Amino acid sequence: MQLYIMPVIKLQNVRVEQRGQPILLNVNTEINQGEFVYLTGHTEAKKRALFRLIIFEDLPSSGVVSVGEYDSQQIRKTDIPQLRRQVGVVFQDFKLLHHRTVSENVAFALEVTGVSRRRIKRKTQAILSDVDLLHKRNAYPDDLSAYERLRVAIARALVNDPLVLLADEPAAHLDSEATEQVMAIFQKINVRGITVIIATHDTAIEDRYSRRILQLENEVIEQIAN
Amino acid sequence: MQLYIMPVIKLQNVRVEQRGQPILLNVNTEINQGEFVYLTGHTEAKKRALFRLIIFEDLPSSGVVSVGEYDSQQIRKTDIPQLRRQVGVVFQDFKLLHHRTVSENVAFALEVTGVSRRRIKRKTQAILSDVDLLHKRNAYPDDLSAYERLRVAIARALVNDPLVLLADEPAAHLDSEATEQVMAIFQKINVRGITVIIATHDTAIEDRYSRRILQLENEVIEQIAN
Amino acid sequence: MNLVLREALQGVRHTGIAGVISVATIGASLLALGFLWQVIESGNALANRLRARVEIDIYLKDGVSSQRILALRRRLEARPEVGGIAYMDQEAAAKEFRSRFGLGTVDALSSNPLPASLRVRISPGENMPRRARSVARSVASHSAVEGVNVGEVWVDSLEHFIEVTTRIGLALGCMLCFACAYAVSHATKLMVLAQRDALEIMRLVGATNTTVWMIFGVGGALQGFVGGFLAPLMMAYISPWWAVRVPDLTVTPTIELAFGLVVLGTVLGAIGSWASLNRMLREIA
Amino acid sequence: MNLVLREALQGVRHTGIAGVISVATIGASLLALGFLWQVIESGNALANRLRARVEIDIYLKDGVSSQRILALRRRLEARPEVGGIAYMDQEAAAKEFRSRFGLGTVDALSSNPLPASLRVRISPGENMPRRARSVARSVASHSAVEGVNVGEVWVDSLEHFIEVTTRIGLALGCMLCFACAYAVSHATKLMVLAQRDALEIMRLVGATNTTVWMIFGVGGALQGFVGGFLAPLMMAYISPWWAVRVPDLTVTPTIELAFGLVVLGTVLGAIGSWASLNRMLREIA
Ligand SMILES: Nc1ncnc2c1ncn2[C@@H]1O[C@H](COP(=O)(O)OP(=O)(O)OP(=O)(O)O)[C@@H](O)[C@H]1O
Ligand SMILES: Nc1ncnc2c1ncn2[C@@H]1O[C@H](COP(=O)(O)OP(=O)(O)OP(=O)(O)O)[C@@H](O)[C@H]1O
Ligand SMILES: [Mg+2]
Ligand SMILES: [Mg+2]
Repeated sequence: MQLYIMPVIKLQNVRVEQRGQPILLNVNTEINQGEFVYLTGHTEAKKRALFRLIIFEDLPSSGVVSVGEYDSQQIRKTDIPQLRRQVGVVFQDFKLLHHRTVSENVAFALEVTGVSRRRIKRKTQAILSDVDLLHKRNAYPDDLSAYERLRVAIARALVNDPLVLLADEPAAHLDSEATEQVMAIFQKINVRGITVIIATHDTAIEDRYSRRILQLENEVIEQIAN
Repeated sequence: MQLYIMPVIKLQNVRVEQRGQPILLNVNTEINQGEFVYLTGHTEAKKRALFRLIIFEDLPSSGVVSVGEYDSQQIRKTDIPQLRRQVGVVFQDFKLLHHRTVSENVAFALEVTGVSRRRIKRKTQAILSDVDLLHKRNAYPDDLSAYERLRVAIARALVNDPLVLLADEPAAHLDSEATEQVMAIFQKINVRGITVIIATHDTAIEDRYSRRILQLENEVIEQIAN
Repeated sequence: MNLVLREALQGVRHTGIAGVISVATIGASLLALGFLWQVIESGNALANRLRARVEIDIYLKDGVSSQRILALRRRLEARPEVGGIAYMDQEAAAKEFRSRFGLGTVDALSSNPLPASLRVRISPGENMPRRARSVARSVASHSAVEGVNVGEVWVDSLEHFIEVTTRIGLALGCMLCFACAYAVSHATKLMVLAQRDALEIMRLVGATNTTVWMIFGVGGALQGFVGGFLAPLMMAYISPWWAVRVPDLTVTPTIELAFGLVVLGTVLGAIGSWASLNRMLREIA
Repeated sequence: MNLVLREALQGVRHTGIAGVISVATIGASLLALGFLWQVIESGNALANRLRARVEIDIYLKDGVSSQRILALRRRLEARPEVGGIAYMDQEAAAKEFRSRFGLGTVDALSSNPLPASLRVRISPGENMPRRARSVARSVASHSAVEGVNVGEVWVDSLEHFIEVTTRIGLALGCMLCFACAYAVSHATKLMVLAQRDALEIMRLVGATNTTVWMIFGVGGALQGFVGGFLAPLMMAYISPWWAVRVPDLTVTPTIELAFGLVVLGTVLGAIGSWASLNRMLREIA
């Protein structure tokens, strides 16, 4: 067992409804700073809904979501951008800009947060070499393989030095070998102190990695391994 | 062993280069009308490059690709749209239109091929009920789960009554249960006489389905099972 | 066709304000063009009317016999430049003088000092001022003639004005046509850009180039048609208001003009979208 | 700020032709506005100059003694409407007559029939024609006076013209300002639409609303600034060409006008993009 400093994400009795329909029922969980957690759940288990809560895209109908120093009951609208800079997300469909190159896509996350030009260049280069994509920095996402696109998305999520990294089914398009490589990247990230949460439908994941696993089933979270 | 009527897709000594770099080397294969084929290959094995050849997005640097009555040496530019109507594709990233609803996305493939309005409506409804998405017909792709988006993509690929259906990693985001369901859909399609080709990185697929498998490795195709 | 029109309409709708601006630009451009046309037309009509009124006054010496006047008249009538001659006695001269230069002056005079005169109308045609002057010169030294007044032959400057207006009109007309085509090509470009993803998918699901072309191109022609329709409509709408203020220059469009504007708008719309599409499709595909 | 400007410039570049059209619209609108301003200014100056020249002619009877004329003069000078008086003898009258109405007429006369006169200049101010007429009436029955000519007091119609122009100018000015704001808001809308995906990602990676606003809004102000800059530049460029043709109406912009146009353009640009952004952001987010 590891010792964590403090909970960076905390959900208390969270219930989400959308147009009267319940999406999540009574979710309670805590994730500590520096943890590496799998969020498993079958197809359509509402894994994305949980991620949307964590980046405050959706607010809970009842209950409290708190991330870092912010919580859903007290946060002001103007604080949400600050919060999002602390949470990097690799979206399931990557959400890359088709008409910008790899390095422009990564730099974009820095540009809109007002980082200086020199720093943008330096950080973009560094992070692209971390994910081994420097040679493709001038390619457009549509010309990349799914594996390469994934790494662009990871680079963009990390370039802002977030506290937490969320990845939604990152290994979907990967064979086992590439999956190992990506997991190694996530481990490296985690070692740097970044909390990593990976969503996956692969419920057999506990057999391979001995990490804490949160399972989303029937609209609630159960913890099944540590 | 099954008896097939005629080869619907035929690649002879196909070599593809892009900007001087070889993408595919010497690909030879035949796929008959009505077959169900898996195209396996590791991440970045160039599966997509092969699909691009079949829909004549790319032409081979040397060798011949023939699909149905068309072949890459004799086809005129104006015939390519006709060819593409005979090949439905489920793209790896689905390529759905974000600002159109599910049924508009499906209907779009009919509209641009000049089908009458009444027929569009009827066929769209029929195909959406085939993939069990009638209840989500007015939703937008961004509000759907990955599994639902996949089914929209399948519906659009099929709505034009193609001879061949290509699907690029359709099961990527699915758990085993949903994978079974999607495979059942593909089987149903195949039984109707449509040739189905499914790309996947899951090289263990032969253990589960006894289908013909084309494996893409080191830029060539090897047939490893029948 | 029905389908293409529907998709085109939808495409135009998708362009939103760009489409509206494009239609408005075409409408305004063609309106300006129509106005210009009418100004030039009316100017020409006015010039023609004035041409029938270029006159010179030949003042006669006091007490010249009517026979010598008749001889002078004959001599003038023989010249091809002369369109008509009227004799004006002293009485008539005074009357006219009074009406032209106000009351005060002539009434202040003790006797009528104005001479009798022959008023010669120059026959209409090319270069009337020159011909008027040549007639004047030919009788200036005649013994019965006191003096000759060629008057202000301002048909000259009017003609000059019309010529300049026509030239400006041509230049402006070309510019306006260009503006129309440009507006449509711009709207088309935005339409294509906004539908970039849709265009990609169109091609992937087997839409022919013709279909793509029609869907985006017909939209341009449609915009041009609507714009071309608005122009004469607006002219007709303005014309009663205008007629009160500038009666010499009618702006009511003729059927021919209205039809011409609609056709011109449609053609320019089609050309504009064609130009833009050709480039865009090459770029994107 | 440096960052925002760069992104804004890039955003404007991304709008492509829409941005160019928007800048051109602003430039053209402000150019028209500047022209209008100059027309009204010049018209007012011209009216002021003409006001100094409204005159009436008082024709004197033949052989009136200079003492009686002096008395009449005194009487006229006492009136507040009178700005100045000049005496014109028969010689001067004939000379002027000749220069005004051509050679033929007066030279054809045996003796000089024109009367001497007093030329009275009306002092500038409101409603000069009415005051001119009142002066004329007051001396019409004087025994030394043969007649009075109030002349063509066309300062009246000029003033009317200026009034109408000013009103049209105001209406047109509002319309043009609206056009500016509209063009920018349209360009901004397209900018946002074209960057819809980018906008979504901006929000997801933690761009503040202010940043988003600046990136798209500063672009509008920028367009307005450039357009506002172009307008006086073009006026200055046109003005020598213009001066030859219409010397009475200078179009050279003053520093104040140029500065005003730049500021107006920038403000309108900012307003336009603000209006569009407010709506777009609400729609998209
Ligand atoms: N915030 C929400 N508002 C409305 N509907 C939602 C929301 N979140 C999820 N849903 C619906 O719930 C279903 C599950 O969606 P979701 O994408 O969260 O599943 P998932 O666990 O990510 O599954 P997958 O493995 O397919 O990606 C979908 O039908 C989706 O439309
Ligand atoms: N037509 C092409 N032109 C240029 N590069 C290509 C082309 N096709 C593939 N590539 C390159 O080859 C590599 C493999 O890409 P591809 O998407 O075909 O792999 P894949 O087998 O589909 O893998 P994945 O499982 O990641 O989707 C990528 O780096 C891509 O940039
Ligand atoms: Mg998901
Ligand atoms: Mg692939």
